[in-house]
This record gives sequence, structure tokens and C-alpha cells, in this order.
Amino acid sequence: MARRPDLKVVVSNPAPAPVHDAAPEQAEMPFAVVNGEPVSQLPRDLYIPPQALEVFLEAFEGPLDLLLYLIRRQNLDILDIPLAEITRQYMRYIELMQELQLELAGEYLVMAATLAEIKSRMLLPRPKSDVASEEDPRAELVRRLQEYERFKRAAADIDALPRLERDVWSTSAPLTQRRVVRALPQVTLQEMLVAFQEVVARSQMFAHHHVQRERLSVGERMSDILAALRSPGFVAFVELFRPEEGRMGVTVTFVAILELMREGLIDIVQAEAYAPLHVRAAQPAPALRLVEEEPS
Amino acid sequence: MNETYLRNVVEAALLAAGAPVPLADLARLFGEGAQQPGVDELRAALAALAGGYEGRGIELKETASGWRVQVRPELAPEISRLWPERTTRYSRALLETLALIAYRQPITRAEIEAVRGVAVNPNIIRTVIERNWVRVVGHRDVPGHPELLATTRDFLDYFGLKSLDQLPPLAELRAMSDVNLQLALAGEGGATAAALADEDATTAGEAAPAAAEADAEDAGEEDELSAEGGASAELVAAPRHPEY
Amino acid sequence: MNETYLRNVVEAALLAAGAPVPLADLARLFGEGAQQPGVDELRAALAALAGGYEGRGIELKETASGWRVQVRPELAPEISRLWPERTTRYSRALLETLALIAYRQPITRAEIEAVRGVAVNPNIIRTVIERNWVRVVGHRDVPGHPELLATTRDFLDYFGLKSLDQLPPLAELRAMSDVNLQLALAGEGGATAAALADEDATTAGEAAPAAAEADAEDAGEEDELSAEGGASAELVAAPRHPEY
Repeated sequence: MARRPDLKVVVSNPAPAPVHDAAPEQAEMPFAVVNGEPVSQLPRDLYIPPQALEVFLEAFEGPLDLLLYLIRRQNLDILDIPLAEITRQYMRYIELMQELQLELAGEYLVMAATLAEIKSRMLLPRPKSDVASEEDPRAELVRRLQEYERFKRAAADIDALPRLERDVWSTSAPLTQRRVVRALPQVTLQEMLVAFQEVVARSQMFAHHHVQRERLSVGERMSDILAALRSPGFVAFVELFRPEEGRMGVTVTFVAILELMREGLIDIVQAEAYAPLHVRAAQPAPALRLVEEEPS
Repeated sequence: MNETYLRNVVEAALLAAGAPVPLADLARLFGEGAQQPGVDELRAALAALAGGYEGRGIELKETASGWRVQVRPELAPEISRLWPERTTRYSRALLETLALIAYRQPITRAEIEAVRGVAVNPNIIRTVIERNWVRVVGHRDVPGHPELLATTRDFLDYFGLKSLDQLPPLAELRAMSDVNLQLALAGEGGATAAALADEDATTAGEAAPAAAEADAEDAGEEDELSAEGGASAELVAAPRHPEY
Repeated sequence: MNETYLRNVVEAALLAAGAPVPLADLARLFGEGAQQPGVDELRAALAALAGGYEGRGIELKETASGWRVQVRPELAPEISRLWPERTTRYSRALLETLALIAYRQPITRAEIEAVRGVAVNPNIIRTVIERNWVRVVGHRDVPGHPELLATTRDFLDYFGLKSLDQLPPLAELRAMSDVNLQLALAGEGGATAAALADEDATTAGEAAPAAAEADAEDAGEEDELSAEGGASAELVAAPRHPEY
């Protein structure tokens, strides 16, 4: 059942009979019997004391809400509005409000016009053959009423949810001796790879720059080293370096060795801690690898 | 990791935070990397806490932003006495607007007005944005580029929801032809009233949580309005709209 | 008055208040006059609460303005992590160094400098070691016996790698543009690719003002968290809630 505006009736003093006590109008209520609602009672709520009308109007959220009220209080189905009767009631509210010179939202008047238009379309005689194909003139209004009503209900549902500061309260217990904690920066793998890509690119340029001057490149040096290791047996690690090439040359050699190691082309062995390193071309079963295996 | 220690830290953190704490933040309380408890351990700690709150005045609740400890609704009458001045009622206009934003997001103000059939007071939009329940998430690509409104995590947290899926279901729309058909059939026999009564009952049932409340109100109102008789009646709006 | 009820209300009130509550205010929660518990009853409830907090992360404390529940100072190190200071980003130099260590391990600082062509700030090495991403695995047998640096298990966990083999080979990396790199990372099969894709999505999500963002994030977080233990929880630790 639809939620209705909160209205309370406070009987203040006995007063004259309602001016708008409308006579029974069964003729306009074709489904009244179906709904088991005594038709004669329908218009009774139309009388509202003038001083209360403004408040009454405020209780509605607009013309759709007022229409829903008119429909629901008679236990009628939205899908089957007795349009003539509902329109008549709606118009009376509007007229009354205008008589009382209440400021009326424009939407109420637009709805009045809409209702009048639908009513007139329903009164127009239609050829029997067209009845099936033509949409009920009320359809659009019915759709709007339903759509509004479902959100009216949704609003009530949301209001009924247990919410903070009304039904539940969040809790808190202070920490009196708070310390300063620095958040650790977050890094994505992609960020790191992009950084690496750049350092690689830069070092290639670096190498390239020196290649022109010193004719050195890592790839070349890798080949040189592999060539030097072609004969079986070990070569002392230090013998692979040529100090006369300078710091850059030594570095290129070193990078070449690392690259070869990474690619599994050479083994570097060391008899014991701090003993001289020896290098040889990769063997099927390498002896001591200097590289401590990552426990992964 | 020691279970009691884990549970103690989690409980203290939830209480210290004073707001929902996501699982990831709970994990980070224990440091980095290998020191962190696993998700299973954390969930077990939360379950243990929830168990410990059975029969107490507080409970553990998961909402959109994470886990929080909250006072049980059963104690609302007592606890609300801590803040007698606080009133948190919202007008029907605000709630309807909020409902439309929640169910139809992203939505423009004009679209809200189209459904409600009445202009939306700008104060309402301002209020829900100031409460951080609603935010502007973009602009509709139509003339005027109206703002698109959507609900926030805070909205979900405030109403104790984990996600929008947990909103009460919207009532179904029914097609006119359905009932016209029913009427046509029912009109032939005496079963008409029953059929329609059923129909009505179905409709009413759709608005689940609020149904009872609404019905109670309806009943009351029915009595009041029809009891009017010949006496003059003064209508007084109940204090429903404290803010607007 | 029922002792359990009394204790529950008092506890809920202290936690809801989040600040010291005077005894008189506690009494008033129960209504007016005769319904109110006596001071003795309230003190008994407080004592019972304090007893219940033994061995837990919270404690009951009486201050000048009343009673409050607070976090035990012993847990300050953990709980303080709820409010980390604004985080800075790592420098490009650090990322390059880290990447070099990952790809060329074990490697000395001098070797890193040789490739990068500039000196490495000792703070960078200290930072990655403190973060437990890098450790010293030995010393190079050259004059000065420089430390050999290598990555750790935590490093792999943090970046969602099962082993170093899952890093793209240097030759491929060299050929890839930034965009291609993203695509390659997203397109790869297997668990790593998934983890990376998630990571990617997280980063992208920070900038996106999409309406559904909050929900999408929720779902993502859940997935990431349940994917694998504490390691992936760390992945989620990236700035997740830019707007709230």
C-alpha cells in the first residue's frame, strides 16, 4: 500500500457541514463495486478547511503524488483509474486552491490540463476496429504514476534502512599516543620496467657514444669473451679485462660478462671465498656458481 | 601470527578508526610483506570479533568502505539520549530525490524532475552533496551539459550497505494490458473482487521493508479522515519536514 | 536492572561517544527518575567492562571528564599505521637502481653506477634494503670487497612475481615502447599477467572519474585480496580512495 502524506486531523471545533459534500456519483465509478468500496464515501475527503489547505498542499510532493493519493485512498488500481472521477476530484482541489489564492506550483496546472486532455480523448467515439490497435489514452499517465510510485516507495524503503546517527552509531576509541608513521611509497611493476627501459636505452646511447670513440660495445665484447673462452678450461676473470681501455672499457666488459652469465653462456667459479674468480664457457653441470640462487 | 594479538589489533584499529576500515588497511597495520597476516587470518579475526560481540550492545558490520564496529539498532532509544538535540529526519522530497539518484545513477536533475513530476529544490541537491552522499560524476552530453549525479561510498556507509545491490528492490512496473485482461475475465463471474484484492496485495508486498510502516500509517489516516463527520477538522502536518 | 543490559548500554554509549562520558550522563541513558540505575550499579557495570577488556587491545579509563574506552598504548605502533603521513613517490633513480638489481643481480653499487652513468645515492640502497626488497648476498672479490646486491622474496611478492623469470627479457624490453610495454603486461597469460593487469587497473582507476568507479573498485579489491594472501593485499595498498 502506498505511503501517504502524514496528515493528522485535529478536531478543533464543531463546524458547519462540508460545503463540498458531493453527492454519490456511482455512474462515474464503474469499478467501485469491484473494489468493494462504497462509492458514496469517495468525495468526502474533498472538504478541507481553508486554513489547513496550505499545509495539506505541502504534504504532497507534486501533482503525481496528489493523484496517487486520490487513487490509493479509494483502493483503486493505478492500472485502472476511473479517470473521469479522479479528474473531477483533482480539479476540485485545484479550483479550491485557486479560490483561496494559494500559490500553486505550475506542475499542478499542467497536470490538470493533461487530465482534461486524456478525458476528452477517452470520450471521443472510436470505430470498433481501431480499439484494439489504439493505445489507451491513460497509458502514459499510468506509466508516470507507476514510475513515480515506485520511487516514492523506494524513498520510504531507504528511509527505513538502519542508518547512522538514527538507528546505529559508529564507535570510536581514541589512541592517545599516536606515532608518526610514514607511508611507504607504492610502485608498480610497470613503473619499474619503464624506468629500466630508460636506463637501458640511455646506457646503449652511452655505449654507442663510446663505440664511436673507443669502438666498444657490450655485444661485441660478449663475442670477444666467448671467443677467448673457446678453448676448454678456465680463464682468470681479471684476464678478461683490459685496463688500458679505461673505466668505460672495463665496465663494458663487465656488463658483457653479466649478460653472458644471465644468458647461461658462461660459468664463473670461485674455489673458496675471496679466492680469484675463474671463467669458462658454460658446461652442462656448472661447478660453483657465484650467483647465489634467489630462493624463489 | 598469534591469533589473540591479531584480533586485539584488529579490534583496536576498528575502534580507533571510527569509520569503516578496508581489509587491506587492516593488513597494513602489521607492517609490510611477509609480516602481514593473510586475508584468511584477517577474516578469521573479524569472525572471532563478531562472535565476541554476540549478546552485547555492539556489532561488526561490513559496509562499502570496509568493516566497522557499530552500536546495535536495538539500543537506539538509549544511545540517542547521548545527543538529544540531534535530529536526522529527512524530507520526503529529499528521500525521493536520493532514491532516484541511487537507483538511476548517473542521473540529471531534469531526469529526477521528470519522474517526480515537480521541480527539485536546489537546496536538496546541495544538501545531499554537502552530506557527501551524492557527487557530480560528469555531464550529460546534451544542450546545457547538465550535471550527472551519482551516490558515493559515504552514502552506502551511512545506510549500512555494502554495495548498491543491497538497496531494497524497486517495485515492478506492470503493463496496463495485464489488468485490463484480468478485469475482462473477472467481470464475467463473482470472483472479481477476490482477484483484484489479490492484485492489490501483490502490489503492496513489493515495497518490502517499509510496507508495515506505511500500512500502519495508511490505516491511521483512513480513520482520521473518514471520522470527520460533520465536525470541522483541522489538518496538521506531522513533523516530517524539519529542513525544508 | 538487568546487569547484562546495563553493561551493554554503558559499553555502547562509551564507544558511540568516543569521548569521556560522565557517570551522570550514563545514568540518563536509561530514562528519567526511577528507571535510572544507581551509581553503584553503574560502577559495577564499568568494573565488569574493564575486566572484560583485560588482555584486549582496548581499556577503560577514567579521566577528569568521565569514562572512556581507549586503545592501549602498547598497540600504538600498529594502530598508528592507520594514519600514515602523506606518502612521497620514489625517485626515478631509485626505480632504475631497483630494476638494475632485479635484472643484473647480484650487482655492486659500482656496477649500477657504471650502467646508469651517474653515482648512486647511498640512501637509495638503504631505502630498498630497509624496504626488504634488496639484500646483500655477498661481496665481490675485488679491491674493497663491495657488497653484492640481489632482490628478495618480498620483492617478488610485492610485484606479484613467482620468480625473476617472469620479468620480460631484456631484449624484448629494449624493443618495446611504453605503450607496448603496457599491452605486453596486460596481454600476457598466467597468474602474473592477471596480477599485473589488476595493478594496472588500479593505477588507471585513480584518474578515472567514471560513475561506476566505486563499485568497480570494490569488486576489484575483493578479487585482489582473495587472490593470494598478504602479498596481494599489499598491491591493494596503493592509493585507492582518491576522493574520499
